[in-house]
Amino acid sequence: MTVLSQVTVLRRLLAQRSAALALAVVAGLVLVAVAAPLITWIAGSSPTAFHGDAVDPALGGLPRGAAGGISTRHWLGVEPVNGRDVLARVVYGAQVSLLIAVLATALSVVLGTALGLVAGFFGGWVDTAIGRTMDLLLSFPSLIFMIALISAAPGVDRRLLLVVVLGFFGWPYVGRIVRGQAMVLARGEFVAAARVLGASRRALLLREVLPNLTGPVLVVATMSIPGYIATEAGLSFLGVGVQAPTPSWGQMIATAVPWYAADPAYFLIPGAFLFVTVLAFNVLGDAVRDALDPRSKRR
Amino acid sequence: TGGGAGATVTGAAAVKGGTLHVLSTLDLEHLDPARNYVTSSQDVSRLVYRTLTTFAAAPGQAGGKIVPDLATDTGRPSDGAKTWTFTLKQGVKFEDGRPITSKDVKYGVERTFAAELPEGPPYARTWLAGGESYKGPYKDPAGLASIETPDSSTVVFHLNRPVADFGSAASLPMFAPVPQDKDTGVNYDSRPFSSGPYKIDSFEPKKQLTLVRNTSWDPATDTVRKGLPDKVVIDLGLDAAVVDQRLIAGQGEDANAVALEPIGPASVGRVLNDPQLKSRLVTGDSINTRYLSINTKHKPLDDVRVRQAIAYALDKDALRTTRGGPIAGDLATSLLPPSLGYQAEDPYPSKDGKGDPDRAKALLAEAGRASGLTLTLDAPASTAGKAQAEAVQASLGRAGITVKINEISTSAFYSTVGNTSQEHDLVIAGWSPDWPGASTYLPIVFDGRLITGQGNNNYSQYDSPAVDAQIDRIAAMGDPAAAQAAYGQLAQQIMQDAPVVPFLWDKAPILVGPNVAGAYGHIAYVGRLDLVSLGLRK
Amino acid sequence: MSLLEVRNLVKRFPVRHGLTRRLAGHVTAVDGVCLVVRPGETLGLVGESGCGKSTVAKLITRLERPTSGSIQFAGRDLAELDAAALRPVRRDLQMVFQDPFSSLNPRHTVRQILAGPYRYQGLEPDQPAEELLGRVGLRPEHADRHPHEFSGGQAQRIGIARALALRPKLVVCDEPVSALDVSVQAQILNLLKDLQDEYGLSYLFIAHDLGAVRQISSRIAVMYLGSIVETADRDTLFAHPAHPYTHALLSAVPLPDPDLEASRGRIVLHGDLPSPLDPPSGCGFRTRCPKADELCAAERPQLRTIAPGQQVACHYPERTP
Amino acid sequence: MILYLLRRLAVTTAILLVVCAATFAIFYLMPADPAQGACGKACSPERIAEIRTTLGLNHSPLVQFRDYLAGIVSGRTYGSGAQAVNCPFPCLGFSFQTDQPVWQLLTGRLPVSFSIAIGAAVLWLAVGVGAGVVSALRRGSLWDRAAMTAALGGVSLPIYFTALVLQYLLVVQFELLPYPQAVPFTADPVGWAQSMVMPWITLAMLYAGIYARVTRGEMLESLGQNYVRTARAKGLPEITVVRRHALRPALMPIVTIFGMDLGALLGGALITESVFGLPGVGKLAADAIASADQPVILGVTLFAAAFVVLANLLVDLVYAVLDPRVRALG
Amino acid sequence: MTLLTVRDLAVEFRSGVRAVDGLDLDLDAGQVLGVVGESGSGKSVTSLAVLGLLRDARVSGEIRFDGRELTALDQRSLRRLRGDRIAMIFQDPLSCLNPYYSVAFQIAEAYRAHHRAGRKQAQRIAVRMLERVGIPEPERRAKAYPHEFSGGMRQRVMIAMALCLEPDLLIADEPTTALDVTVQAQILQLLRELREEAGTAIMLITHDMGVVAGLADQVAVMHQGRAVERGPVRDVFHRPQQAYTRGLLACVPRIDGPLPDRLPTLGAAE
Ligand SMILES: Nc1ncnc2c1ncn2[C@@H]1O[C@H](COP(=O)(O)OP(=O)(O)OP(=O)(O)O)[C@@H](O)[C@H]1O
Ligand SMILES: Nc1ncnc2c1ncn2[C@@H]1O[C@H](COP(=O)(O)OP(=O)(O)OP(=O)(O)O)[C@@H](O)[C@H]1O
Ligand SMILES: [Mg+2]
Ligand SMILES: [Mg+2]
Repeated sequence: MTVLSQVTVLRRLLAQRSAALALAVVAGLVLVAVAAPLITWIAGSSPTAFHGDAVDPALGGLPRGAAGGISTRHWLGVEPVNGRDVLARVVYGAQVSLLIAVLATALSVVLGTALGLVAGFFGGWVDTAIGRTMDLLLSFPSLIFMIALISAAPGVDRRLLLVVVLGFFGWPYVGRIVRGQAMVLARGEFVAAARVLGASRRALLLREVLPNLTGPVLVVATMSIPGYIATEAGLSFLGVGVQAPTPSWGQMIATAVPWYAADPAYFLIPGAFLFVTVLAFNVLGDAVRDALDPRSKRR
Repeated sequence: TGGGAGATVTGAAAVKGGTLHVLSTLDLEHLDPARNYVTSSQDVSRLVYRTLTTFAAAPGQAGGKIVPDLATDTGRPSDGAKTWTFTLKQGVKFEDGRPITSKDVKYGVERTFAAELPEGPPYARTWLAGGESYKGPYKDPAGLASIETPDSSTVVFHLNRPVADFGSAASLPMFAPVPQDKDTGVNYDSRPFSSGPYKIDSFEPKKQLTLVRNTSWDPATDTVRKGLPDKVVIDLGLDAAVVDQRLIAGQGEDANAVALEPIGPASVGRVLNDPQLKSRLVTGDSINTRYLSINTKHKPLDDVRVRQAIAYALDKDALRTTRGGPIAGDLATSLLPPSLGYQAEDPYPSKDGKGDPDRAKALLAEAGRASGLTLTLDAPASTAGKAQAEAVQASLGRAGITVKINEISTSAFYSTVGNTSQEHDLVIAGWSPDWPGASTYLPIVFDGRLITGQGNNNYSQYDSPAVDAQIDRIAAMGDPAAAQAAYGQLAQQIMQDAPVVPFLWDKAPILVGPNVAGAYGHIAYVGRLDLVSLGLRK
Repeated sequence: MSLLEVRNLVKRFPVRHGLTRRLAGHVTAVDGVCLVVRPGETLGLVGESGCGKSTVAKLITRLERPTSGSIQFAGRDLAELDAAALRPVRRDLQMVFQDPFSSLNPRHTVRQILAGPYRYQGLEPDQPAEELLGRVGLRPEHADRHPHEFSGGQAQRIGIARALALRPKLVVCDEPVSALDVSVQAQILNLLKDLQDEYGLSYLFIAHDLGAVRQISSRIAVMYLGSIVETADRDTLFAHPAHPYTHALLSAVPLPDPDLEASRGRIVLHGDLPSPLDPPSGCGFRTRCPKADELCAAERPQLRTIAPGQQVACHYPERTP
Repeated sequence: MILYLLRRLAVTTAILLVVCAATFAIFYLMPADPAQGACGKACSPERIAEIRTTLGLNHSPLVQFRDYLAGIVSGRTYGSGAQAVNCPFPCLGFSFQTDQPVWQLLTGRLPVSFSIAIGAAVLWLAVGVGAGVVSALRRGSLWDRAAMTAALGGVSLPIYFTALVLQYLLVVQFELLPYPQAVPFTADPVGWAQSMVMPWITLAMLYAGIYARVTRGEMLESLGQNYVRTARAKGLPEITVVRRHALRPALMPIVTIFGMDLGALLGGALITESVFGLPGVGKLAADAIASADQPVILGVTLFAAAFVVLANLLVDLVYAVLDPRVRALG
Repeated sequence: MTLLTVRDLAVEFRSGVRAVDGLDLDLDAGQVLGVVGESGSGKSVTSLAVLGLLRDARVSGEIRFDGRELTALDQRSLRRLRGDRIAMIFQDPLSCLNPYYSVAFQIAEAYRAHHRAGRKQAQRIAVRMLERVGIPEPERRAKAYPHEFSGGMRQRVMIAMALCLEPDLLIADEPTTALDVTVQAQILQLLRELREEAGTAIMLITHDMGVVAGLADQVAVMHQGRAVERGPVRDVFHRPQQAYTRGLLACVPRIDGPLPDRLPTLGAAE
């Protein structure tokens, strides 16, 4: 097994045009999310302010003007009924969606790596116990379960709850991969070599095995971020997302659903953002995997 | 648009026959007469079973009139309205052809006492003499002595207090006859025995209810129901947007369809902009009033000035827009809607109902709350609930009141806010009386003595001895007209204390298919179509 | 006087199979091995694939726990010690692995790899990485590279440098040249020999290549199906193999000389190494042995001395001429 | 083999037991009190207490759990006396909402979920695996790049987004299809198919994307195997080489994920069914959660989990049949 | 008679690696040509080039087999040639057999690719071939799967597969490298017998000088993609002309002859 240095990986990554583009999109999104206050300041809007004059109550609150009320004041139009600025909500929504996805990924990666590492390295009953737990969690109808769990826990900050629930149901996916890798690595001769030198188990785990997991873990992390973004949106869609008036993309799409025929722009705009983000992360995930895989030759 | 005025759709009149489709976003919660206590189910069940009295089949306020149904009249009070006697019509039959007797009516009322069938109205339990200790026919087969059946067509109710509008109460499904040998307990819900023009052919909860003609029903005994279609198919649990879209398209079988529920805000624009569609929109009046409840037990909401500030600040127009704009109803200025025959000045006026944040701020300053305050609003986690909560949040925000939204899953909403220890500062609520009139409204919602730890309906926890005394005084009145006037004054009295801020008197804009005739909104079914009058043109 | 003395070493592995992961039995990978390594000498251990050579190496270095038997090393029985007690012993007992790449942590630099021995022993490094590299013929500037930047031979040199860092007495080499190209094999064999001369090391040198074993060993043990079938001085073994298996093994090695190849008599054994899951009764070699008879099936031959410095486990050893 | 099956079934049962216990535990967190919900707007504390007794909510959670489990294995009787209701095996209780036996609700919903899952599976297998194979064979070609871009797009499209866009285009805009409705196949095959087309496409977009990517990867892997080279060296026609020697091994991992995916879908396609308003098991779950109908939530969760674990078991058995290495040792 | 002539063969991969670079080889019918060389010298690439099995590579030069120029043939004609006239066995017999099919099926498959034969008939031929390569109980073992065979037996199966069509040329790429010496001796013996019985020409690729010495008539020593030395086996072994060949012969430790203190090494230290 050969390992590529960080520089090589980055170079290989950027050499793929799609990956470079995806990286740019992701970076742009992060920037947008971080700079949300600035952007809304420039655009002169706020994610929560109602603009009753931008909608027509007589028509059930349909935005005035074409394409969901796109105008110089509201660059991406306004929400029907309350006239909130869609751009402001989309950029603040990016903040929420990305934050939840990244934190949930962090949680599942930490849990998954720790438990997968221990299971794969030690084997035996530890492995059996952790492995069974993972099987169990994987056979949970997790979507039903997540909805039931979230709707059952009132009063808790939904964002926190989403992170915890997503991370909790997500770690077995990381754990499985890490476990497999750790199992292979634990049998590797360099681990035997460290043992012969008298290394303690802790040292074997942390110094010898763990550094070799960064590649696969990086790949699953990149791959799971879009999954979490989509799941968070899905949960919001099913009514257990972040609480109003906090915007998230899923929650925006969910409120736009009844309007999909009357005001398609309202539905398409957050949907497009969601799609592009998930796509960019997926492309990036693929690219990271390819770049880390020494076997893969550039086509 | 007045109630039912724009309702008569031009074109050929209804003929007998055909299959009427009803598209519903809801599920029919309970069809069992003992458990049937939501207006949508009552609207549907009127096709299936008859009650002692019922509402007139007419648009507008005329629909609020109580008329005889199974009984020959609307009940004969005696003993100072403590005893009520009903006589059944001759020739009324169940679906199997057997005659309906007074025993069947008595048994039907007794069933509402059973703990297994808990959801129904409380009137029998609270009003009938000896009702406190009676456990229903399953545990107590001897029956309730205060319901007498001297002969097979006479039923006499002995009450523990005078009840002037018992005749109106007798229109509730709980006064429908149930033959004891057909009672299947909790399973009766899925197949109540028919006494009306239709019987249940099949019922899959949350999917579909199919009604077919009941040949034992004799139209001669029924002045209310037309019974025109041969078959009524009610699709349940549909998506609201899909129902709207299907009726807008109105194609195929959907030409013979009506919606059970009002159109959603998202469809309003489309319908109003199209004269063709607009002609198929029936806007019915409703007796429902929506209001924001303010918890008077919480600080600083115990200060009437703070509550009045909220009343001034609330943007009723924005709230109405979340429900579809002007078509969804009129901005409420008082507790009692015009559809119940009331008119009143708004004690907290603002231009176009958009609220008056300046007045609100002034009142807050007066109350020593110039720096603002933070309140928590309990809202159901439904689309409409969230939209309304956000509108409340935005409009009170203008007066410096920060509102935090506590989303509660729809199923838990009423049990949570009805629990005085779990309820927060503000609740978006509303009330429809059980029959037109204020007697099943103000006394239930504002009587401080009825506040209970659980299952509370007085979300403002408003407890005013003066109001309680008024309630008792009005209840004892024998003259309905005087009582009505007195309730009007009581409402104004309550408004001064601002325990709730009424914001909308509902109207129900409902789409009907191009081939459906006889559609009008019925006031007692909160503006939904009166299903018994519908028919197909061809 | 011996540095390492292994007696009756046995190792069984449970074997699970198939969908059910049911216990299919036990593999007796090492079945009563006895070995002696003296200070400064190289004991070569040869045998076919799967006969248990690596398992012996792992048992001696205590990467595996023996099922039974004793491993006397520098006056202690390693078979008995736990991880903590083993740690100081490991300074004297090191190992070189077969695959030069997989035995080096790909995420570490050479410097980190060479610091490992001190770190894991809790010692201050007394020889900088550059010095260790110099000893195995690598340049100091190699210290900051990662393993994948080296060729197989160079990587194996790093593995050897690591094993030598703690100045051990015995180095167990498990097929250190098998994965290397012919030309590189020679370099590593030379290096091992040079280091032995320089530091007075002892080697247990495991290989299946008889030529390499002959080149480096002073004594040779031949293993078959988990047991030692013959031990002899190098020259004795090649000149006068006593066990029929040793004999066949030697005759199977092709000689790089067309004339010799054409003229030489061959013993071609039938069949393969029996499965250690289901070993034959009596002598393990009897299923392929041209001399086998009932005795071989009934009774397992013990290792016995038939000539000075030559022990064999066979009922019918070849006669020394 | 019998022993193995028994052991697997035991593990399966254990998993379901834990799922059951966890779901049960959630109920005690739930804010909705079913008794209060049932009591409606005219409620008194005494009445709530009475209802609690009827619903068996007055027992300790542990006792309720025990009774529930007992009901699954041997049926149980609710209430007593004249009103006693017998709930035959396998008893998952009665819906708080509709009083119907949960088991009957679930089985009643199955045809719809099956129609959706199986139709979609056929579609995505055909499209996904087909596209993956062609892509692998023409690695780097225009087709490959186009197919993989499309697959990535499919994977990245949230289901409800696809569903609504489809519905907007096919139903609202161009009126090519009616709104999906639950039409039994036996009653009206054409109507059934028309209603199912959009759910099929919606799910297939996602899964075909996943399968195309997996298939391509597995095919590339197996095409690089030495035995494929051997097959070519034998002079086999390329089509045989691909079909027999590359595709078959590549299908093995696909069988695994297919089993899992299908198992999960048979237990209800929550979002798809909700968006299209089709009354399958997933919609049942969504509705039950929205109305806090606890027996139904519990039933659906168990049901869905059972499909997943059974699919797992089945996949393992199929593996044993298809892979001689596992078969021989089984 | 010359069966195979390779002239100025060059193979360049898309990555730019020139694995074979100006190679010349000659092989007469019924003869054994040993091709030796270090790892990476281009031996396997050469064999694949002869069969036309290289993908992603530019092949130039001449490969003339039995009078026909292979580089000019289309895939169809090449496919007919493969297996039928030129057969090949590879180094790692396990990975070269498809684990999903029985060994007899895989042998029969080769036969049926070139002959019109029913399943039954092909199966019978497969069993006969298994018997011929020395698999005991061929009837029973025919139904077995590759994983149920030991390494040596798998290589016998490969050989059976290669020989069932009685090819003119067998290319054996490191046929014994993965095997133990005793098993290697068995396989070499088998190849020797086959060559005598069927007169098949063999191109024997290996890095083991001993194997070449024991089996080949001619030898070509490859280094960096070309044959640095070619000739009859005796000449090359006894009188190597090139320093490279001499080094290759000397650096391998032997089990006979004098024991040098240090082994000579090839070229400078790496
Ligand atoms: N951890 C283990 N579990 C089960 N069996 C094992 C294990 N390790 C080794 N074996 C078995 O023990 C036997 C001896 O294995 P070992 O690796 O010691 O052989 P070896 O002589 O080193 O072979 P090679 O020359 O191929 O390296 C083999 O049959 C092997 O399958
Ligand atoms: N598909 C390929 N793409 C690019 N380079 C390749 C490819 N196959 C082989 N090579 C390169 O061609 C050269 C010759 O490889 P080849 O496999 O012929 O060597 P070999 O002599 O058979 O070596 P070995 O003894 O290790 O089998 C090597 O440098 C190798 O890296
Ligand atoms: Mg080994
Ligand atoms: Mg090669």
